[in-house]
Amino acid sequence: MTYLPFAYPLPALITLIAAWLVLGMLGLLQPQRVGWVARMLFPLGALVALGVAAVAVSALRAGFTPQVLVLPLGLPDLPFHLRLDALSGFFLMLLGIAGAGISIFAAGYFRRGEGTSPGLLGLQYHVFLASMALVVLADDAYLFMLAWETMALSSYFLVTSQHRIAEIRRAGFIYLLMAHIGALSILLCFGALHGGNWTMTFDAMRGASLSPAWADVAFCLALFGFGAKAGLFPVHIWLPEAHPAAPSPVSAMMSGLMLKTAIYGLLRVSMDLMHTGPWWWGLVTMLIGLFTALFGVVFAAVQTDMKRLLAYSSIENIGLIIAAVGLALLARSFDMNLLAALALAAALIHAFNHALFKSLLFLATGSVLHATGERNLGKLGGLIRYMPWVAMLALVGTLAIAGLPPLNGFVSEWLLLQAFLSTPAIPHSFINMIVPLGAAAVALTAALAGYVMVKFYGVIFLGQPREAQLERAHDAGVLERIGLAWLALGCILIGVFPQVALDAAASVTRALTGAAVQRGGTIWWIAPVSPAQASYSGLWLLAGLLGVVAVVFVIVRLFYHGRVRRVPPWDCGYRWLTPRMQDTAEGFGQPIRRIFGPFFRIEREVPAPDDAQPHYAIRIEDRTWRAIYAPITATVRRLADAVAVLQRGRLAVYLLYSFLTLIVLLMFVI
Amino acid sequence: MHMPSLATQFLHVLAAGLLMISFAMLAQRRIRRLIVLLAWQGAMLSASTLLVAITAHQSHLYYSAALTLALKVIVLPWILMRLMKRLGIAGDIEPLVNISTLLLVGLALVIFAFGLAQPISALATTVTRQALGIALAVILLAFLMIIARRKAVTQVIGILALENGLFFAATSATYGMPMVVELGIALDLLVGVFVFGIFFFHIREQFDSLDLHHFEALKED
Amino acid sequence: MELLLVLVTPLLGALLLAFAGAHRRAPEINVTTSLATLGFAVLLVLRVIRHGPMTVANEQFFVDPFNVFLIALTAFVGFTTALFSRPYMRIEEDRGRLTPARLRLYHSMYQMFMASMLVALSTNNMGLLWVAMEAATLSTVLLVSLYRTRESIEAAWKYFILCGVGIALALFGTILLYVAAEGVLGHEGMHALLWTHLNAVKGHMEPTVVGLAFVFLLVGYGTKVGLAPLHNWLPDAHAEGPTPVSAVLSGLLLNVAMYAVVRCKVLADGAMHSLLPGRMLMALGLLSMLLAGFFLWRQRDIKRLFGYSSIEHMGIISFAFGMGGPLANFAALLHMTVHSLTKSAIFFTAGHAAQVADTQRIDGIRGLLVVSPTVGWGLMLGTLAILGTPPFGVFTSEYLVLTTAMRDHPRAIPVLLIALVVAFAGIFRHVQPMVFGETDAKPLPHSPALLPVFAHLALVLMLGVYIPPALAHLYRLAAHLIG
Amino acid sequence: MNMIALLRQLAEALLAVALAPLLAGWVAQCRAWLQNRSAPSLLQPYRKLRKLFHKDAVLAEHASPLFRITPYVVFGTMVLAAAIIPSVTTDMPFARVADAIALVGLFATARVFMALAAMDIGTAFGTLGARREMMVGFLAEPALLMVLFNAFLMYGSTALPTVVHGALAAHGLILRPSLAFAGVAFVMVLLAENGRIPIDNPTTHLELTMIHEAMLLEYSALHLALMEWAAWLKLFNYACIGFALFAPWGIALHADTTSPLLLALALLLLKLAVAGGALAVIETVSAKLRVFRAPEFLSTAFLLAVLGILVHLQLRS
Repeated sequence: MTYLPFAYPLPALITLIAAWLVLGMLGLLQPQRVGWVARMLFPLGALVALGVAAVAVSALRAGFTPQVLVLPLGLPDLPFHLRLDALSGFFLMLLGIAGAGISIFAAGYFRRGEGTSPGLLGLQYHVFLASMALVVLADDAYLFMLAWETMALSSYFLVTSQHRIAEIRRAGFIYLLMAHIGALSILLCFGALHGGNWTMTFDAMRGASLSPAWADVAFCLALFGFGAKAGLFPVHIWLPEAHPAAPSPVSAMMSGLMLKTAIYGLLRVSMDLMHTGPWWWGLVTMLIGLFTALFGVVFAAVQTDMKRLLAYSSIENIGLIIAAVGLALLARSFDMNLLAALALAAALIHAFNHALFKSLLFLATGSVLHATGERNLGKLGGLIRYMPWVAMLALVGTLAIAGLPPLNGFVSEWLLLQAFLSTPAIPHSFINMIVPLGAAAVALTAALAGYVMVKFYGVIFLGQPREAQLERAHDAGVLERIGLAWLALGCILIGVFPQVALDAAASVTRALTGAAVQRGGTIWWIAPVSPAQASYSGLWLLAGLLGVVAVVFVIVRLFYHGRVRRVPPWDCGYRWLTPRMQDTAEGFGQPIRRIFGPFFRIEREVPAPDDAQPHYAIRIEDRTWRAIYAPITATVRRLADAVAVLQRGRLAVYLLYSFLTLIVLLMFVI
Repeated sequence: MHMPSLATQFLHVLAAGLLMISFAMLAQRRIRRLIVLLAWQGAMLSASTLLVAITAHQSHLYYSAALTLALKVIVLPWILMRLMKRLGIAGDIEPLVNISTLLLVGLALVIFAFGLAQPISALATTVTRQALGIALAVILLAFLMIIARRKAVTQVIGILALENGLFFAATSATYGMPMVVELGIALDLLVGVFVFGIFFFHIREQFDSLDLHHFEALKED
Repeated sequence: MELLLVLVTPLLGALLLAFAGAHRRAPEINVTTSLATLGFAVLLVLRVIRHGPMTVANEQFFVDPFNVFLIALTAFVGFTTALFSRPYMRIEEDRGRLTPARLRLYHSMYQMFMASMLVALSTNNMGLLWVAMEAATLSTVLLVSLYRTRESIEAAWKYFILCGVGIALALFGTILLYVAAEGVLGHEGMHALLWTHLNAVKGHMEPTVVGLAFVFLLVGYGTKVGLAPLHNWLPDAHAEGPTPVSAVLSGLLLNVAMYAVVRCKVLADGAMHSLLPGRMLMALGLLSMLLAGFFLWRQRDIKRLFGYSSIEHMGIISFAFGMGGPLANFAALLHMTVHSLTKSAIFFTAGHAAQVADTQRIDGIRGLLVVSPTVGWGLMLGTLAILGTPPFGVFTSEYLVLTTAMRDHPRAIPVLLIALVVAFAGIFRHVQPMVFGETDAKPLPHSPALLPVFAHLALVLMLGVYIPPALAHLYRLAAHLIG
Repeated sequence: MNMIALLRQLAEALLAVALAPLLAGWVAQCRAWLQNRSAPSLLQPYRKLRKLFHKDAVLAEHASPLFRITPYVVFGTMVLAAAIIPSVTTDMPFARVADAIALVGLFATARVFMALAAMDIGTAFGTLGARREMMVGFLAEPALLMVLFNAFLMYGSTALPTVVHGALAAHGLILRPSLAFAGVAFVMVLLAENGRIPIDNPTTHLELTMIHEAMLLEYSALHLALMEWAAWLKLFNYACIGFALFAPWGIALHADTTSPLLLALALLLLKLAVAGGALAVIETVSAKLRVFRAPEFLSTAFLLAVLGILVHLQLRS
């Protein structure tokens, strides 16, 4: 490790981040030339991302001492503090690895004439990346907030890059507003955290001793603020609006990377900056997380827009991660460090996995969008024949996000379940009763995720094309394929060598909980608690599966005569078989709609039996809109109308105000 | 210091006069009469200033008195009169709804003002400290008048009355402000009246009347 | 020396323009004068940084860390506004909204206004301060009514009467202050109104009298600051005056008035030994923020919108000053700076935006990015800056205010939050559709002068990530001075 | 030694593959008896396989590669599952590869592939079957996991061998009420997962009620053969899971000597016979539910399993 960037990781990272910004600036030289911006700068950006990941990994070695750096910027008495420790290292690694894939894909993705000019887009894109990296590295409240809001701002501009479309503007507005509210609450959280001594560096906060009341306030503010960014229920509403509105690489970054910064923030504040809190912190967090997960997946199942579907699925995954964090906090409050470490590891690894497969899927939808110009599931289908590459790589992502062995999604869910199963040791009967239900919720969510993903993949790529023009769809370009393949490879590798991910997480858990889940012996085993309790080997599973399949294949080939006829499928006795006979997206989601009816606000339009042109329409709404947000908006409007009474244009009345103000204030003095 | 009681009594008389005039202005409907009252107020003001100057041997108050006389008794009223004539509204009558209430409110204000002025009078070292309460009352009454009036001109007159109150307060509480300040104030006052004058014409040509009920276009509707 | 130059230059400019104001080159004269003022102001700053505070003209004028950076700021924004008004007024003239005579009035009054503000900032004499404030009012009244439309006249009249009355109250406050001071400094009046002397003896002044004085001064100058509920003149004046005037009103005049209030608060704090003055400022500040927030929500006129935003920010500033303490004062001073820079920049772009769309109605302005990207981006970035999103400097001060309030006045936090959030939504829901979307408007005849806009925004951006040590030092000294 | 263990492993997997059709045949026979029909031969399933392997494969013209590899994947997963589940002995190297949770994951993989393949052709029935299968799946999976968690809470492990060890270590008869809940839940899940009455009817092709068959409509010849075989294997696997959890008696803990193995094998056959009979009885006495009653059925199972957990936690303390 004498190699220079690893000897001085922080300066190296700063340089790389600066390189991102420079690349963004360079884009403005010839903002209209896609060749220059996309084909030239974005691949470089991807290289930088790889560099970031490489340096970050070095921070995950066992026995790595946190590095601190102070830049001569920022407030006069609060210069920018940066710190690279295991936690930030882990999230930087996530950022770098997934970011590289996305950048490569984006290099092939961006075209001219789509809203903002490529150069500007490139600038916002790289500022977005850089700000996320800074969020993770920040070691004082000011720099953190600065990077945090810059992140929100740049992503806002990326979301609204096609600002001519009304609902994209709306999505952008909601997004920025929620982001701002969340940021304010985080800011106040820091305001509470410094605990009397006015130094706002994280180091000072670690040292500060808070009264229980202030600690509770700070935690709730943090949970709300970071939850608003992560998309926790009920402050999730911006997410399904903003993610579909953005260009696909941006959706991938927001879903895959930006949401993770919220997880990072919550971990940093609740487990690093603050001391161990009361058990209800963990419980509340866990319950909110679980409900969010269930909520997200149920809504994902009934979506008809492929990107909205993925957005809701992001809500689900975030919910699972937060639930794991909550479990970790819970265990921590009972000083069960090993359990805390296990839950935390599950959270971290799931965050990493989600970054990989969610980016992969969003990018795939991007390719589909470019190939077909369709986002509506009802107008897609059968693309596996026209874009085999995307289909194949998307399949990996689909299986991974569905949590199927031997891919990575399963690993983290497995760890999460193991963590939930270890809770009966908690010395608190009430929690003992609740947590198994949590395990049940996780199981249900995971199973529903499978349902959702079958719908996603099946409706887009399988079956017959639902529209004629889909047959002209073309496969993605080389750069896009590389990007997708990179992420898919990540999904497979982590699935097959879970121990690697576990080791990476271990250094974080050691730093935050003081414990680490034990190695499962060799590299292809994980047995977090003990081999007797549970063990899993993705590699052997894959090997076994492939082996059996191969053997069966060979045997069949040996004994089977191998005659295969290609014929039109059976048309069930009709005269012909049209694509419209397949399930629509709505149709596929119908069971969920029936079973989870209370979740939704459904408006149906059922045609009359004697209708000449029968038309069936269904709209499914999120209840939170009417339950929470509509009333708030209405109240603000009413108040806005109310205050207007104060200003009716009568000069005499205005003078009266001054007069009364004078009198009232005088009353105070005498 | 020794204090000729007679002068003080004179001062108090003048102060009472100022207060009376303020009430009169509050109730006065005719604009020409208002201007006359304003001039009278100015006269009393300068007289009182002169009196203070004599009794307290404050040389610079002589200038102040002269200034007041020139400005408030002669120049401003004259300008206003000319304006009224030019605008042809000298004889106008401004409708005032129930004056009695207005006067009652005025009375309340006077009480409030006197109460407020107590500690200050206690502190002040001038021969005229008791008059401060009256000065404050004059100010508040002028304020009330501005609020109650509906015509541009009368509002201006109200502001000028307010200025008079302020001058009286200054002289009675502190033997007047430093000269430079007094000059500055006077200058501002003069310019202000000119500006008002200009405005009257703009308003007239835009709204062809000086009633302020036109002035309700800018509002939160 | 520099100080006198700073004060005299605009006066001369005003005189010169009073005659040559209608000349074809008048705008250039205007710019040059402002530039000269700026130059001298910079020299002044350097001198103060080098030699510390000073008083001139037998103590009638003085410079200390508190007012020196405001003087520089005023000179700077005055200069950039002059730059901006060149093309802007040309366009207005082309559109036949102004005659040469009016332009003459405009130019001379502009310099007059600058002069009066600089005097108000630099005088040591509370009486002169009052005189200067009144002069500023008079000059701006004429500027606001420049278009001579019914609305502009109405706005100017309301402005005139409200501020006239307010300022009169301030005068009474000054007199009371004098009374209180005399008790300590004796009759030889010259010194009894000098702030430096008052500040020296503030501990011995009679509390009740000073308290009364402070109330009158607060209500008086507070009217000019635009604190609710004394703010009613502000939106009208901002909306109906020419845009450069709106820019300097928001960017400078409010600051100057706030400066006066703070000077008085310092004395009141010292004399009353109570938190009352601070509490009053905080209360008015919160009220202003809250009211402004809800008013913002319902605006239809772009300049009116940002007028209310100014009220909100003045609320923040007075809240911060009210909290007191080095940190909050630092924040307030910083906020004065960034607000005036940002807000004037916004008014520049808003003015051009209104010219592009040929209307000030918000729903008439659409798709600025399409028709003239620079204006669009200027407005968008400026708005985001004023809304307190990083990395702009407004965020820096709001960050300090919030973190301070969180610990010291947790009860104020909910109000602050509601006000900030409502204001954010209120402004942004109006600005976003103006900047984005489609439009069929034509580009401007003269190329808009957006150099000032981006210069301001660049400065604000810089203050967001890096506050030069010298400036920070000034702020610290001033904050300490205010206590 | 290790070689031998591997061979043993292989042998067990093959045993499962060989026995699965027999179990299916046995169940069919019992049903026939119970319904007073003349029963088909016990070897009927084997004949069916032979027949299918001799037919020509007929593929839809636009069937994608996914459609063709699915049968192998599904069959593979089932064989793998068989290798993991301790049916005869717990002493097997491969058992450590995946614990019970991973086992559920494996079944899920098979299900997802099946559903995708069913959607590939794009016929009305294919998608219908896929949808219903996934619906049953997402309800059955958690229920199954909950059942397994019961065992976990008792024996502190999700690894089936450990569970078996734990169960057999307890000498004498120990009544575990929570296990009763879990057992009922497990049976319900088993019925649902294997396309049995009352959720599905393996013998019907009545369009509107079928689930599993609807997915296989487009398959023929060898593909169909593999699919059917996989289905029978699945039933076999579930049965073995059931034995491991609720009736572990006789499973050989140490496989170094042959006698316990033979005993275990014999007992396994016995258990299978009984289980098959019981299954037949259940299927005979109960009627097929409407598709949308299925959720209620399965959520009942889920509920029972969770109740089992709670009861256990309550009685433990």
